[in-house]
Amino acid sequence: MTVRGVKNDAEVELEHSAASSLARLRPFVGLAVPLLAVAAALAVGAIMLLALGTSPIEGYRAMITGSLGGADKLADTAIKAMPLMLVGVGICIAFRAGVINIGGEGQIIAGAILSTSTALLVPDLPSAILIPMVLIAGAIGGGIWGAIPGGLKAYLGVNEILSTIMMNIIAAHFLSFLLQDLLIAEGDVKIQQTERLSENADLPLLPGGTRLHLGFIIALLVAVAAYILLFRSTLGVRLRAVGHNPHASRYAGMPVQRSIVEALAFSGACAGIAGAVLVFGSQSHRLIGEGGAAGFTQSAGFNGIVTALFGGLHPLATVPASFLFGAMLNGGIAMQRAVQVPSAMIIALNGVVVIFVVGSLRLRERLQRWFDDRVGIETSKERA
Amino acid sequence: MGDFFTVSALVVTFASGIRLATPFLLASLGETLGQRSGVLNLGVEGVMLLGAFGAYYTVLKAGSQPLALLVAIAIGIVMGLLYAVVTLVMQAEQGISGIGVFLFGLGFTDLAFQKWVGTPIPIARLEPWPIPGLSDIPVIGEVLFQHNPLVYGAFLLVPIMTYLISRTTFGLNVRAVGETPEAADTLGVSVNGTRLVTIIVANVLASLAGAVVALEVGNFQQNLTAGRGFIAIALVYFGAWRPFGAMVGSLLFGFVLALVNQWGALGIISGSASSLAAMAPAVLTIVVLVFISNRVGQPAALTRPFDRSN
Amino acid sequence: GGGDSGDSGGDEAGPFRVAIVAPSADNDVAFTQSIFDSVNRVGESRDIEIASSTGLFVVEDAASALRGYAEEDYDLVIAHGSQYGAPVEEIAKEFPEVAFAWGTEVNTFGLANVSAYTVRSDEGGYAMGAMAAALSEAQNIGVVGPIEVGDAKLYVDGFKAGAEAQSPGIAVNVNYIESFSDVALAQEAATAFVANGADILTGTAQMVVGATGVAQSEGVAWFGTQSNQSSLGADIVVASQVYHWEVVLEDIIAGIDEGDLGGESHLLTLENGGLEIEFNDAYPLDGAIKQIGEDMVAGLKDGSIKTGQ
Amino acid sequence: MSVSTVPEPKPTSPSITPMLEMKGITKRFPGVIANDRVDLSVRPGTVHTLLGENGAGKSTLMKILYGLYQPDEGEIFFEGKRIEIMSPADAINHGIGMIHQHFMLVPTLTVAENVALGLHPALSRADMGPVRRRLTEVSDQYGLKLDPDAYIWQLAVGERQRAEILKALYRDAQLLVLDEPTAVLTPPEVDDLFATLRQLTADGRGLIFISHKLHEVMELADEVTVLRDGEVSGHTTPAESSREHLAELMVGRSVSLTRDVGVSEVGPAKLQVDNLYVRGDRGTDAVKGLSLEVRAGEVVGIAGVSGNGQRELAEAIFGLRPVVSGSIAINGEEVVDHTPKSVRTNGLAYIPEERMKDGAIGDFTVAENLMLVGYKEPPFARRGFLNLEKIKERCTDLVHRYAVKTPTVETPTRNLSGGNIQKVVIAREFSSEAEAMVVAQPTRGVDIGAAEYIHEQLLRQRAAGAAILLISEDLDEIMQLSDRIIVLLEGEAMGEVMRGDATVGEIGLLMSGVR
Ligand SMILES: Nc1ncnc2c1ncn2[C@@H]1O[C@H](COP(=O)(O)OP(=O)(O)OP(=O)(O)O)[C@@H](O)[C@H]1O
Ligand SMILES: Nc1ncnc2c1ncn2[C@@H]1O[C@H](COP(=O)(O)OP(=O)(O)OP(=O)(O)O)[C@@H](O)[C@H]1O
Ligand SMILES: [Mg+2]
Ligand SMILES: [Mg+2]
Repeated sequence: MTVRGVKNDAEVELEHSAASSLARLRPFVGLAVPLLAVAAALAVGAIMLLALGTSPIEGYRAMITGSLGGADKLADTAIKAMPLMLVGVGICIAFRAGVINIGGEGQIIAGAILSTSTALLVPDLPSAILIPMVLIAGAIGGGIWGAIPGGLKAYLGVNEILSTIMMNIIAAHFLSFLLQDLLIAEGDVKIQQTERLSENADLPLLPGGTRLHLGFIIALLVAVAAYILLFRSTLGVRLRAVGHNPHASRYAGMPVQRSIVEALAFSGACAGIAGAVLVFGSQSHRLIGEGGAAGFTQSAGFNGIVTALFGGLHPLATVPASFLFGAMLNGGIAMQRAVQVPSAMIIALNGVVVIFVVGSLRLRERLQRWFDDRVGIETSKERA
Repeated sequence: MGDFFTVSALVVTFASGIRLATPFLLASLGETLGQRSGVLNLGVEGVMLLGAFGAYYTVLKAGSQPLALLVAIAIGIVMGLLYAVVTLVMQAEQGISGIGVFLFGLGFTDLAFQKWVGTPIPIARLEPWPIPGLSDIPVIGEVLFQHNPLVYGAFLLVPIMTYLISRTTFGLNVRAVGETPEAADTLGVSVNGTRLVTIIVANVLASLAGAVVALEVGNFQQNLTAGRGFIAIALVYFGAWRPFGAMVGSLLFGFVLALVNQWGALGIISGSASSLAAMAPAVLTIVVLVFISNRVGQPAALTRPFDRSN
Repeated sequence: GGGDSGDSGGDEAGPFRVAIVAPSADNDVAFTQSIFDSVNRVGESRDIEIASSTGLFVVEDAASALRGYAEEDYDLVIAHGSQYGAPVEEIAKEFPEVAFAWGTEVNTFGLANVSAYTVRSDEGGYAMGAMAAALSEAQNIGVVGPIEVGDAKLYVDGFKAGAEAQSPGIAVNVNYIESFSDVALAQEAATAFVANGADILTGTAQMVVGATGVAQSEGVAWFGTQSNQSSLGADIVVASQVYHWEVVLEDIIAGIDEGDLGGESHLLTLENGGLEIEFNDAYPLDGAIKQIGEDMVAGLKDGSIKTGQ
Repeated sequence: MSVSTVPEPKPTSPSITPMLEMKGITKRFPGVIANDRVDLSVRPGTVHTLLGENGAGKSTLMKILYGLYQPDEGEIFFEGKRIEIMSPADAINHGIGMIHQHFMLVPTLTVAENVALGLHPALSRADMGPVRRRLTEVSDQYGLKLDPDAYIWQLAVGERQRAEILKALYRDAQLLVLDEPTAVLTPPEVDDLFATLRQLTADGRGLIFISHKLHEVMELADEVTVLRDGEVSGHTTPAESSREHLAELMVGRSVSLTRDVGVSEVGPAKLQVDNLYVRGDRGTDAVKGLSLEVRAGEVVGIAGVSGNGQRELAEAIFGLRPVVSGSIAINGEEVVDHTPKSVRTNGLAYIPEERMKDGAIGDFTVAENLMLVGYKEPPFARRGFLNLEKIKERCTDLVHRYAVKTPTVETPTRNLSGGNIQKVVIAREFSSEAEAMVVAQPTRGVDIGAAEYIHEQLLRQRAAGAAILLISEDLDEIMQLSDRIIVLLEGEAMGEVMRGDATVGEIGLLMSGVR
């Protein structure tokens, strides 16, 4: 390092101690900046609430108690966080491998379709076999739905942003087709939903008397697995290398094209598991297509991207990030109920939070780099 | 069950295809310019919704369609400035802030509609302006020259945008800034200034695209644009970052939608088959892309913020 | 307050508290608006306090809202969406002292605190289909549908049957556009029908505002359903089939007043007045055609006419 | 100091009044003082050379002059007046031009369009006609031949450089900064460039010239300023100095500029290329019927002007480019499934010429880059999982053995200087124990201290019995290190000479097609 003391020793000493105490603030910055951004966004939301003629204080109080006040609420928040976490973790894998996966929605649907079909085909298998089977089926469904745009990108040069958006549309219509035809429940009123699926496939509730179910453990395990995959396995080295610099990866003897397919397949598999969890962990225990804009996916395919970026594309940091967004979504429903604002308000607020948080990330990065440079001074001084 | 291969059915289909293509075209032309300068805006859908609501509300209250377009333009400018602050000043990840804009637009327009309008009250729809002479040509006249002025305007923008990008100094700056912003900077071209302009134009066109939907429908509903903004972005890639390519993509998408629709109307497809048919535009887009190699064309600095000190 | 089940609403001085959870907006001129209009009509004759959570197309979110209202001891919690069945079943079990109403369905899960309600939308559809067939000079009618399921399918099938009963051989083309919300596509569907010679249009779900716009500018007659759609085009709306859920709600509320929280399944029909064909006074409908409609309604009421559903 | 109103004395007698003076320039980056009270003055009609190791602060000083960075302290005087340069536009307006170390050209635009950038108001028609005409004038005047309508991506490196110079001359730059312009040029191209530069000084323009090549400095410079660790460590002229002296000023110790290569024992053939045909990017044959053989313990040099098939040859050998016909054998076995992976498995290593693009991953840590090839081998990984302890051990060892200057092995590689990134690549490839290796442009853009080190390592590999194919446009490097030299012209071998059998001149002749 090209560092020399142009200052006198006292100055250096001063700077040194100031630097080391500043450096201690570094982890704090990583958390504080996005949290401040959320606070700023909520302030904008408060203005909107005032404009609607409701009390922001009351609204936000309902939001907080509705998402964090008590074991039941926390459990509901965790339930909301699950699909975000699963999709987000998958997004970490894809983005780190340099692939922009906008196809979470479609991959959730594909996972849900395949896992539902599995449960419909072999409903009588014991839980210990059926539950892993439907989860794996979900992963396979989502994985295939990710691998297709992956293959198109790797071997045919089709831009993945484009193809994953198209794959979302295709999946949504395919689901609608199945729920009018092959998978629709018998009944007088034709509702776009399947039969109540086999009880053997219900994700069991976790002890504690809340509605929190096995899906939560699965989401956490997937996050840990993705962390190990990315940072502790040779495959992870390859995927990240390809993401950062495909040229150098090719020169190093790595199969670049295959890596792209694998990354999107893994990413899709995580979303596919989310699809299975959304079906078998739901209170309806069936696959429902509401024909609405987001349907049963709860828009997790999109929100998961935001969550992953919020977590700095780190699978483990995506876990708390999902919680934050889960709390916001869940609290939003409570707020809607408490102060009687339309649900549109929550969607708009969600958008504002996304904009503020993403806008703050660069600031966080800069501040962190600034802290790192302080530490850099320190290390080089120590070496000298 | 009707017969599709009659002249009148084909005329209906093609004319409808052109109408359906118009919002795609406007939005994708704007996004093409934006991306050529290196800025991705995934928020097109949100801005479309805002433009749609603004135009609808203006006609509802003031009864003027020209004024509605001005309002849509103003909304586009405001959203453009906002997006510029987020992406140029704060240097936020462009794709994600776009999703934020989408969510905001989706929620806010619904909120505003419920609060200020309440129930979908019809407004005057855009009237077709048949072009004298040309509109009388059999078949072709009916397909091409009996549309509302915004349709003509959108298609007229294709050569204008092409000229702007490839023949003006501004276009030169845009291309340079989207490809190698550092090089443009060293020659005194303002990277963020250029991007600011393209962002505003892109947002204005997205907002107008939404206005077209609202004024053609003559009404408003929650999520009026129904995902058209996302398709428009896809069409930019489809068109390999060229205005003409965006037009081909928009027309293709519009025609396939119209075709599926026409077949539905004639009873050629019915029941659950119509959900399979609804996939057609998306499937076709992917299939076409497999055959068109559009590797070339993506601006090298797309989504990369510019910062001189880096 | 549902402390002891006997007096949960009636005798107390305060208003009767109703909570509504519904998938789309309360002003959609369609399904969701119909329940709000009906509750408001109930409110004309007694003191009612309404809370609502709308736009909850995600079932899990609706569940969350339902549970919240149950916890807050509402006198009646209405789950207005057939997809909300599973959460209603589960939450109703948890809160046996809260009354729930669920529609559109017939199943009460055998729970004493759940009322189910649904509507024979095919009946009104049948009567309007007959009128439409009589009105159509071109003998060509276009129907814009969302997705071929549920209430929408019931209405469309009834409409078609009515039209064909009135004039066999008439062309009734149905286009399900695969979306509840794509207004522009509904508009193009209507445009295609008109271009192909249809002189009468109908349709169901919230995206029909796209189709009514076309009907208005093309001067083509429109038949509405779910809510009174005269506001969408004073010149072209002939009649609307309107859901009067208050017929059911009054029953349910009367029961609650007496301590009976539910357990029954209710049906809106022409016969019990829950379904009504409301004519648009501004539309100059030929008396003979109106008579056809009224005859059909009478026949459906006394059972001499069947819709085929 | 007065503004000179009288015309500058021309042509060759340099004015005494400096056109540029930079005084006490200090620039700090977080954790680094890149420039420390640097003084620099340039007289019109002269070449002022800046010398210094990688990271000494040369580019930073020039970026300050061009308005890309703002100095923390210090003043700039131009033609006698104190000026503030807030942006490149200011610099251009003052008549300062800069050829950047990394080309600042838009590849998808034509030469004329690149030149025209920023010249005209945004809302005008981009009329290339006048630009093209003036451009032709300027290029004729300085012998910088270039098609104004060619796209930059179509141009060879030397031509791109000409485009860069034309950009500055078109704007009539009076002071021209050239940051390592020769790093990527072939000897004939360097000669052409120097001719142009002399013409520029003859016109009374001032030049600041940065290079790591001492013989160029001796040839071209009127004055030399040497930077070390951000500070001026010496100021001299070629007449008063020597290459050895300059090297010492730069590095702070004496550097041996000649190498004793010694003899090594030659073994069996490790890399054989037989009648090889390869196509270039434009679909024409880039390598035509080339045959060669590299034996264990031998360095075979490929000399030639760039663009004569060197890159295609290297890429074909390494499985990065399809072979049209002919064969390639490694360790006596013909390579069948020809991918970089299989080639590496067969025992070939590769040091690509573009280290940042092809050799290393900037966002990876030094350790990750060092393991980019061997990460899957035990003991660094078992059953697909990494052993981070072992990896760290190994990388720390490599960093020490190859003298890579980095704070830790966990430092992102992009924070290293170019020379040190090159060392990382070399450490990785040389430590892979491959029996044969292709080494392309190993010291391009690297300072003399690092170059010395890299050459030593290369010879050590040779001594250990490796077969090395050395591709370089630096004839000195080729002549010094190679046991045999093959001259490549238009994809064909013009001839093969043994060490010591030919002079630079003779090889230069071969390179230009004279047998
Ligand atoms: N943008 C920057 N941010 C932080 N530090 C920088 C930046 N640019 C340069 N530096 C630091 O300044 C020092 C001088 O860098 P500079 O680019 O001026 O070196 P140089 O003499 O041009 O080297 P080379 O011969 O490699 O081109 C480097 O050691 C580097 O650490
Ligand atoms: N953004 C940055 N942050 C920190 N250091 C930087 C940055 N950009 C450049 N540098 C430093 O500037 C110095 C020179 O950078 P430059 O880009 O000139 O290197 P190069 O040309 O690739 O390598 P070489 O040293 O071979 O000339 C390096 O030491 C590098 O570490
Ligand atoms: Mg430099
Ligand atoms: Mg350098």
